[in-house]
Amino acid sequence: MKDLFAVVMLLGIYSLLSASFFVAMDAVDVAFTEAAVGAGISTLLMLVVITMTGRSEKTTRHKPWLALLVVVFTGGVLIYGTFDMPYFGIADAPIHSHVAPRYINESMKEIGIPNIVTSVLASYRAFDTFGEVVVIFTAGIGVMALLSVGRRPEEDEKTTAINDSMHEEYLVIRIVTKMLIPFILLYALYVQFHGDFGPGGGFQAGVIFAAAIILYTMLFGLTTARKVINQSFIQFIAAAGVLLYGCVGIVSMLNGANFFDYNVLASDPVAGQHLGILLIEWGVGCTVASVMIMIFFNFAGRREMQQNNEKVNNIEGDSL
Amino acid sequence: MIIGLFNDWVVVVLMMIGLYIVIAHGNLIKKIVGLAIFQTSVFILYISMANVEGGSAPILAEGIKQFSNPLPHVLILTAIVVGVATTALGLALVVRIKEAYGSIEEEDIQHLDNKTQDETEIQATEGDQS
Amino acid sequence: MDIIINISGALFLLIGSFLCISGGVGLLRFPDFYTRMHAVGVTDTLGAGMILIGLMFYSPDFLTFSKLVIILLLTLLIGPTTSHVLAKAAMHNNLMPKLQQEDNIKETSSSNY
Amino acid sequence: MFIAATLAIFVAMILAIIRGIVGPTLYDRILAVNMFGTKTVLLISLLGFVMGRPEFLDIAIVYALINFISVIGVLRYSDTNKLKHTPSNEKPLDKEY
Repeated sequence: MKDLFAVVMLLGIYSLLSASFFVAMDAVDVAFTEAAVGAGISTLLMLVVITMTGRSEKTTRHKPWLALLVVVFTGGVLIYGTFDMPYFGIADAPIHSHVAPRYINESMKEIGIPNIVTSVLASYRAFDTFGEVVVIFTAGIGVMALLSVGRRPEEDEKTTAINDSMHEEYLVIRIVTKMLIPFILLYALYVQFHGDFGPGGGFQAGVIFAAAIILYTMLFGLTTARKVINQSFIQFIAAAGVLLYGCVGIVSMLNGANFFDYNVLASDPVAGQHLGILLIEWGVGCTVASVMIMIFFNFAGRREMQQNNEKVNNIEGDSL
Repeated sequence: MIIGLFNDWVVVVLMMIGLYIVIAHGNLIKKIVGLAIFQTSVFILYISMANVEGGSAPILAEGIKQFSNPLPHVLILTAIVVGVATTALGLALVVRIKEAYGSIEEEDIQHLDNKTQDETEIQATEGDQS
Repeated sequence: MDIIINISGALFLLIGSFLCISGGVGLLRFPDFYTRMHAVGVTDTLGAGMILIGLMFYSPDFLTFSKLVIILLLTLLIGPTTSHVLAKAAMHNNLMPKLQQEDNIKETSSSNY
Repeated sequence: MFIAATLAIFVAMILAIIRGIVGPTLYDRILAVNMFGTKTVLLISLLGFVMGRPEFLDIAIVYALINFISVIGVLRYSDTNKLKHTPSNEKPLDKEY
């Protein structure tokens, strides 16, 4: 497949397929995240990068036969390894009989929310999710360090020229997205607070929120989007999300329980758990949304800078 | 026998496809796509292990007794989001490599590296002689 | 009463799935991009609408019914818009529709594809 | 009854995948992705009813949105050099994608 566009689109189909596989496997939350993140954000990021780095790739392969040999050998060893794994779907496989029953049976009594995945994610395993939110935060900072572009004021009349030309290009789409974006944002908030009872939660809500903003940036141009949500505000929100997450832990510590134990947050433990999970989901949602928006803004800003440089070279080329 | 282990074989095949793409293809973006395939195959392994025949999604509702195991779902939930964060970083690096080397094919990058290496050596030797 | 609901629901599902398959076949059989686009655009939205209405008959409580209504409105809004944008972008990138049968007319220059 | 509908959707998805792989021009592939997206939305809602868990409909809504956004993204970035103001001296996208 020489054309990288086709590769990225087939990757989109592939992650859509894997998300529907997760639905068939009763993994509802995972399908949610894979659909929103896998098919949405990563395909868009790859598209932006491909417009920057060229669309076709050389088809020279490095010693394909040796690679094939290595791959087939490791594959054979792995398949040999799977023979003593338990059959698919047996109820008394070792994985189901030791740890899981405790969470399935007691989570309703201890935490009181039906969605066991969110209860494990947010309160039994809150410390790991905290570490994971910090990982997302550092990824955002890393991309910002690599790709951040200094804002030069005199660029604006060039980019506004592009925005006007985009106007008559995408008239219909702009009107439809104007109708659609508020509902996407509303749906993101629904997913955020519906995490306890059905599939949903901080991660998925943040990604859907970011997808709405990215849709806006694609169609209305980066400068208008930057005017709507300026860069420093997003960075503040990202940091505030992680701070909120950490503070919930410290507050429960100050009240005498250990680091992420929410029982002490409110009068009776179950209400404390509800409050703690709500706040943590809010922190996670803020961080994920702002980091994804920051990443996309940096990529698009870089691309715009490259296009401006190209145009400047063209003008110099013509004028010589 | 066949049906029982079919999922694991699918996982292994996908993993090997991802590995082959990373090894054989020169284009950096193709390598990132290969890594993405490798990553989803690991997710499929975890989720197919967590599934219980006849069990339903791990959301407590009346009249449903058998649930599939929620713990691998939590693991994969965080893994997907971290995976996207690392892919974003990888793509940022690819953009910078393209700007620095002008191409994202592995051979061109190595070629340019070797060339700059030889030049620095030559300058070093001239420096010693003079 | 519920027999009527079941029968009408089944009827809608049947029509919807038939439309989806015809869309798929149209996608493969038609010679040129724009004809394929036409086939998919029409059957996609209508087939999806039919199946969703069929599902509405079987939905147990009001919550699922309202979610199905939301999905129906969304597909009705999104389907035609994406087809419109697709055709506009294709036309913009000078992908000319194949106007006459090229294979039996040999001398026409192949410039239009 | 649901099983018949899910099988029909599966057949339509396989046809879409074939067009996605074979499709000569880039826009055939975008069309295949678009059709595949709408079919997965239907498949998820049908699966929700087959398995008796109506929460799946949340995922179907997200699917419809994400499918819309990715098709818009592909189209927005596939014809970028049309937006340049100066008459771009490099030739437009080569004919065969």
